[in-house]
Amino acid sequence: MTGNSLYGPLDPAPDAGWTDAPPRMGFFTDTSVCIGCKACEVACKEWNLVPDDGFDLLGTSYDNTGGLSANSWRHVAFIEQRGAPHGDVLGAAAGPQFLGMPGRDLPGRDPDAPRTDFRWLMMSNVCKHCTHAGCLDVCPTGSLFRTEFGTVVVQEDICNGCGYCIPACPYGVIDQRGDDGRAWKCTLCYDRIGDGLSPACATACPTQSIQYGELSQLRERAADRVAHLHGQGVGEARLYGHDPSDGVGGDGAFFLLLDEPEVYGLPPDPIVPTRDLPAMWRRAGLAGLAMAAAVVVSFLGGRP
Amino acid sequence: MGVRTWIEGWPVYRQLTGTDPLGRGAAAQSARSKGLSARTGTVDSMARSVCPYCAVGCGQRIFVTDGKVVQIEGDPDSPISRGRLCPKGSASKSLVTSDRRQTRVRYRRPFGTGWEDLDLDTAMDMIADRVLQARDATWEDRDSGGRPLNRTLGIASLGGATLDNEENYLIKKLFTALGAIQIENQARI
Amino acid sequence: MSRGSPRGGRGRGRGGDRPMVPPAEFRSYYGRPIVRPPVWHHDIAAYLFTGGLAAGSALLAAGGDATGRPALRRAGRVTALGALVASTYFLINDLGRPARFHHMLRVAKPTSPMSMGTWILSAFGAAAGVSAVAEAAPLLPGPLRRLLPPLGTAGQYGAAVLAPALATYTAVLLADTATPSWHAAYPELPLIFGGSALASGAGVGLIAAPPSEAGPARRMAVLGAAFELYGAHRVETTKGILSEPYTRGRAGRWLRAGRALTVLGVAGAVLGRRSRVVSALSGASLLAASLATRFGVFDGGVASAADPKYTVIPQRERLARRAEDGQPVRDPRAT
Amino acid sequence: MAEAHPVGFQYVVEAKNRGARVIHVDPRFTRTSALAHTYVPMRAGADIAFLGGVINYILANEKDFREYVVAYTNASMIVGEDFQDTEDLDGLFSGFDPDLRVYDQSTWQYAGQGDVGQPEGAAHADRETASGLEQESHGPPVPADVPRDPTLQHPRCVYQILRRHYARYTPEVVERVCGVPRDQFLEVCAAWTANSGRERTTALVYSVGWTQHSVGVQYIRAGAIIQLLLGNMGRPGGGVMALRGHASIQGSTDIPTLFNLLPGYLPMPHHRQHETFRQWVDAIRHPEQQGFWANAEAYAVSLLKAYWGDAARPENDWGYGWLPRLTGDHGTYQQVLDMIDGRIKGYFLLGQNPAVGSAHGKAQRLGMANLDWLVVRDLFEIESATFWKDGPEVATGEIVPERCRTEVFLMPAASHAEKEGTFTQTQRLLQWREKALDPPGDCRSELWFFHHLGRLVRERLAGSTRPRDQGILNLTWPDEEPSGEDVLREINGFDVVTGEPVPNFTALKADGSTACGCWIYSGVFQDGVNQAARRKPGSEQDWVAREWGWAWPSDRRTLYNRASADPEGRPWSERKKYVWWDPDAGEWTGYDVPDFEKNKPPGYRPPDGATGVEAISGDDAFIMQGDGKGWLYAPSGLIDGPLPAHYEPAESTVRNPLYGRQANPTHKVYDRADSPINPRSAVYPYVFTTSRLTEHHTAGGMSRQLAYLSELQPEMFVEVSPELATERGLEHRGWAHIVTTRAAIEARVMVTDRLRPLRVDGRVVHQIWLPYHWGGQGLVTGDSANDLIGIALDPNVLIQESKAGTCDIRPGRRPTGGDLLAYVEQYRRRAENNDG
Repeated sequence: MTGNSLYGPLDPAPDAGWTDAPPRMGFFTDTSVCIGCKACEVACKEWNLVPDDGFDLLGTSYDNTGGLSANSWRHVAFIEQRGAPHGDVLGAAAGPQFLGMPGRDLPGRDPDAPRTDFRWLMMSNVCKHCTHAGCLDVCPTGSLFRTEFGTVVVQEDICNGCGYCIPACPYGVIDQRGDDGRAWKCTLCYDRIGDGLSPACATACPTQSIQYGELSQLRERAADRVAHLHGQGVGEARLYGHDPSDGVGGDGAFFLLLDEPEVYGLPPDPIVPTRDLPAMWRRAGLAGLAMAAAVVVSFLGGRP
Repeated sequence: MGVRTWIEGWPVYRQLTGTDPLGRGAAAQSARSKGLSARTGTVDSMARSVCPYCAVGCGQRIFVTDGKVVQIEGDPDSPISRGRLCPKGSASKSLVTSDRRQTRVRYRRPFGTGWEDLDLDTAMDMIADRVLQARDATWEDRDSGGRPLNRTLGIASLGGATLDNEENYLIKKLFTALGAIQIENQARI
Repeated sequence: MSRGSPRGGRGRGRGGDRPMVPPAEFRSYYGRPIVRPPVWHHDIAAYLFTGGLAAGSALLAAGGDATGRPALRRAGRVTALGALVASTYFLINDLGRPARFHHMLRVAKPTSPMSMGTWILSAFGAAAGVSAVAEAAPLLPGPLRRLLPPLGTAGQYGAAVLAPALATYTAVLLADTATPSWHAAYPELPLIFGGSALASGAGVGLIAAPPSEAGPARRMAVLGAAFELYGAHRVETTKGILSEPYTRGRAGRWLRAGRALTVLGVAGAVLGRRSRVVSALSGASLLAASLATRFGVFDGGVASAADPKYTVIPQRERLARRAEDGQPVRDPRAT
Repeated sequence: MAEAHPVGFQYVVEAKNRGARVIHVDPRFTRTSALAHTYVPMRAGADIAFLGGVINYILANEKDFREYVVAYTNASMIVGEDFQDTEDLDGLFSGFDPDLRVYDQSTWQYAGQGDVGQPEGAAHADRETASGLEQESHGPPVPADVPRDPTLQHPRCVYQILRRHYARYTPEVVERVCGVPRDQFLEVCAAWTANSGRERTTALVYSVGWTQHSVGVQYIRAGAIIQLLLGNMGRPGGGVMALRGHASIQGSTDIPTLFNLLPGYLPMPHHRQHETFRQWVDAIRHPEQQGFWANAEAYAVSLLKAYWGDAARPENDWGYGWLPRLTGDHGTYQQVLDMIDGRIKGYFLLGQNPAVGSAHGKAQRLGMANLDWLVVRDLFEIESATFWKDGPEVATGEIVPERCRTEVFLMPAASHAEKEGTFTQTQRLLQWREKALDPPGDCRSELWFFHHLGRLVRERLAGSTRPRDQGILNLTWPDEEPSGEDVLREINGFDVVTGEPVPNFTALKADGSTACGCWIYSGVFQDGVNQAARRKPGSEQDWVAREWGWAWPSDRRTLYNRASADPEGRPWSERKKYVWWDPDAGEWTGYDVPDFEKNKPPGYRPPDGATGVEAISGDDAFIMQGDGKGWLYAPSGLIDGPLPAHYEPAESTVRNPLYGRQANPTHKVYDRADSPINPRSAVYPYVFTTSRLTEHHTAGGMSRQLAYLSELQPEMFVEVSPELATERGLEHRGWAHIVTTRAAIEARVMVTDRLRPLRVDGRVVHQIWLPYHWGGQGLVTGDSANDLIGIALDPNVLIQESKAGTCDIRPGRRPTGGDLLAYVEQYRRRAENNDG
């Protein structure tokens, strides 16, 4: 346990008591080569025996999964987009984003004006395996735990379905399975990586959009990839979740994106809730003292 | 299990005595988690196969335990697919193990309104009889000019693109010898 | 750019496609939530109330006992146990796997308010249980009749010591989430919950005690209500866009009702002190107010998680502030 | 490619990362477009106009790889004086017979060969028997020894004919016909040509939707012409690659379950053309022809020996008399119409689902409902097995179960995991599959089924003396069920005396001493080893990975790789070296097995009068072509012309802007009321095209039954542009129905910018896209897109035009029951009266 146990850069496995921890393992998901084939979703389910997620046509481009859930541990997002991406920090003037529900008022409807600026972004989302994992921190049973690989795993034999992890995740990843009651999410194939195999999704991914490996190496590779793409004129390429000094201490599963995170359904500046836990306990303590004082005053004070 | 083992197995005890005072890692690991391993490592056999969907020909490894397919994944040795599979190839285990698969012969009699059961051998006999009946009923020895035809147009077949070369070979060989020429497959479509 | 309702329902008319005027421009993935709303049912909101009630009642009992007000003691002890039993029921009922309730005691995690709360609740439960059972001592056979009262007293004070923790840890429990409006409210939530607990405990006293013993309960009601109202006001007005969910929809209605009932209860408690009936009604009003406040806070959080704007806009503003301040976009901050 | 062959697409991604430029041309923006540098939307069915434009650009700007073109193509060959082009005849080539709607190809021949013309009626018979398919392994016959002009200046040389033919395919015309803006088109031309030559090659990839047009073969020809002109054939990183869609569809063409072929692209005998064994063999080998086809008699005799063993003897022409004869078109669409007419008694469906997967679904189902018996062998209860109880025609009352006489046997099949055998993938690579476990219950492989069916039939006929039964009784057919390897040995071929496997097809003999089930697969059991089962890890091999599986012919991974070296046998460039002549060793060498005689030097020139292999010159890189050259111009072998010309699809919304001829003058339709084609009419104002989704497979039998795939694309939908949605009042996620003269189907609406209206010939053309995976059985069900499609066939191969049709689209669900028939009929009447 070090000074950064709740926030800040940290190697999480040793901090969680793994004395001879192997290198931290993770995912680098490069959306610039994602073809949206969803092999990751299927391979994950076949390996982890995850139930199907219902047969609903969502009308959100080719995404009929909707998002990560207890029954979808990989989720491929599809964004049909006209207009160049905007880099504005606030996104206030962000370019028009096609939401799959065309209004009648979108510009450029003239067939004589060719649409050259159309983009179809695809991105395979997954649990971030945060350095500071809100879900893990708040789990009251120790079902969620930090593995020796630095990943965050729900132990299905322990979880009692309290549901606390679910709102504690700043990415909205972990979820309760309705008919089962327990919380489920990506395990980064804890059983496979323990045997030296790659996780099922990364094994299947046809274009190596999903890369598995030692996190330190992945971060280097990702930095090179961004530089390469910038050199090819893809200026909008940027990394997300790679930075150990971000609000969750860096993600164990990070991404190369081609637009702002929220376009993909990711929070632009996630912070682990537990960062503020000491302050919260202090506030609770003060409030408790105030209560005690109020009781004392009430019983010992004069008659009103 | 003695009380002592029980106490020592209690994560709170491990929190207090071990390297993980916050109970977020080593102390919280369950015995089941500790014992996890990939099920592909403990199989009875592994067959090297090829994906049955499209024609890219991705290599597959099929893992079998107790007579059941427990995993199908890409064969990393294949220079074609390099271990990767698309969603369909990745779903191959579901394809093979699906409980929706038809595993018994089903028979619909003429003018019937539902399926009936039929023994496999009986079905084979009935099909052989029908092939010969159709062949005899429609046999053509010669054309109007006296040239040999030596065939039947009473039997047709469609399929083969999903089958093995060896199977297609036998199909074509048998049908040709029977004089059946209307043998087609997806390559025409 | 959000365009109002993200997904048209079946058979929706043309009007449904018309974008609502968004309060602020932001982008999202088809309007889907980013953080996940809690899956908890209103069991948990009810637990927030019963937990507070147990704490307030335990304090009432201790105060009453210490100052020689047996009615307050008795009512406090019994209510504390009753509320505790209810709390336990609500907690277990909301579990996906109720049979594994005991897994809560597998670890003791300071990073988990629920883990801490479970231990607090367990200890409190034991203490409050003993003290409530001790109330039945006169009905019991010899040795127990002699042994129980001192144990009950010890339990009573033990419970009272734990009570503030029991009342306020639930505030931390909600705040220690990514649910935007809960987390943003973390400085005030403990005060609201503590105040609400006091008010509900006072409500019990007002209902159960004769006017002669009810003085402290009235004062507790006033002070508790003050904490609660002050805290709620802060939450509803100082959190920028994240105050919004507390003022709208179901959460807004709960909180407004809670405020009205609180004011009513306090007014009744103060002005109707001579009437047992008015006092009891005031007590009931305070209990209802406490319940409404907890439901309001609960629903406000849920609403903030369901709309991505409450995640995106504050985070974007935070990033913009950092950029303006010339800080690195990420500021590493040790605890 | 990313859409339907995602794992193959990894190489495109890798190439892109290494700096390759990716251009995607498609009517609709797909997953492939998403990763391409340039996406070019175009009108479905206008591909030849686009490709012709590229050819024109190459020739007009002299961007061709001249040294390659002169050496390895027939650019310099001089065509006979009587040839007339579409330029002269407003969209027809010379030799057209308006009654039969076929060409007499005599005038298309090279100069001095005019007398080699066809016998009367031959072209018609060729179309009926889809003879174009025979050329999958080799070119059609032409005599060697053709006059040439290596300067390419002779007005009748192929190069100049090409120039004139494509001169009208200007960028402006491309824009007018395809809806592709001129600038974008020129960008593609510039990129393609700049990336071709000595140092660089460009690959052309198509998915077999290209074949599903009434001019499908000419689409591919047009692509091949470009690749030949730019020197991209037979070289690494080049080529024309067909991405086929079924695990062994290549194998089922090589060892065909096709009516007009025998294994190895030998033709099924035609009653008139191939009455005798000698006629048959000579038709294949053309006695005076050069190249490996000259040995066709050895291949043919070896096949008959494989079929009939000892009973195949010289005195009975190796059993040739037992082979059944074609009289015309016996293709799958003809069969279906014959079923409707009651001419076919029994039908086998072997892992195929025509009720959903074939064009004109209603005809498919009505045909099946009029059989005596139907055997369906499949993994699941597919639509083709249940048409009698819940097909769309049951809903409309056209099929009444109590009155439908078809007896149906649904025979459960073994999956790929439950049997051993080889698949041939899209690059002609055979890969052996090991058996993982036994099939469950009554599930059996086709090997089992057909072995036992043959055994049962032979038992019943035992002792028969009827001539018709001798073929089946004399068939080599073991009593015991053979293993997959047993059959593969027979396919490979063996010495009939010793039983030893032959090393490759050059060892096959015409004297009956060898038997071989498929000559082009000969070598797959070389040295008695199952070469298809080779699995040396790719990581332990070079990039050609020759020790993985086995490719036909003779394990050559890239066809015509002699062209990767210059005429003198030196690599065109160090960067692109692949196969070259090693003068010291006196042999061809390189990364691949040379697709050439190993020891024939580049400078070899055949002696006068040489035929067969001896006649192949040292620079005849295209060894299976009759003249050893890559054909820019096809003097024979194609039903619909020696050069690709743009014709409109059989169903089109526009007049052909290029010629007076609207559609391919030779394409095949069945002129009958139950096989109608949409007239060009305002009633059917929109273009539609169909294709696959990544998440599903063909007719859905292997995907809609699986939860993990069904959930990813759970409903039949139709993609329309926002403009069309506005025009027709279509709501995103709402219902719409699509109508042709054959059917109306319904689908959920996906309004998307991935489809866009095009401006074609001065007016706006809206295109609609449909996936074709849905049917009535499975976890997710929906209407079948193939119900919309008509039967208009390419004349060369009899493949239907299912990638371009016309339709109407309307909001809301389609009518049901009898109302549906009336609704479609009312459209038909309006179209006939042309009151759109």
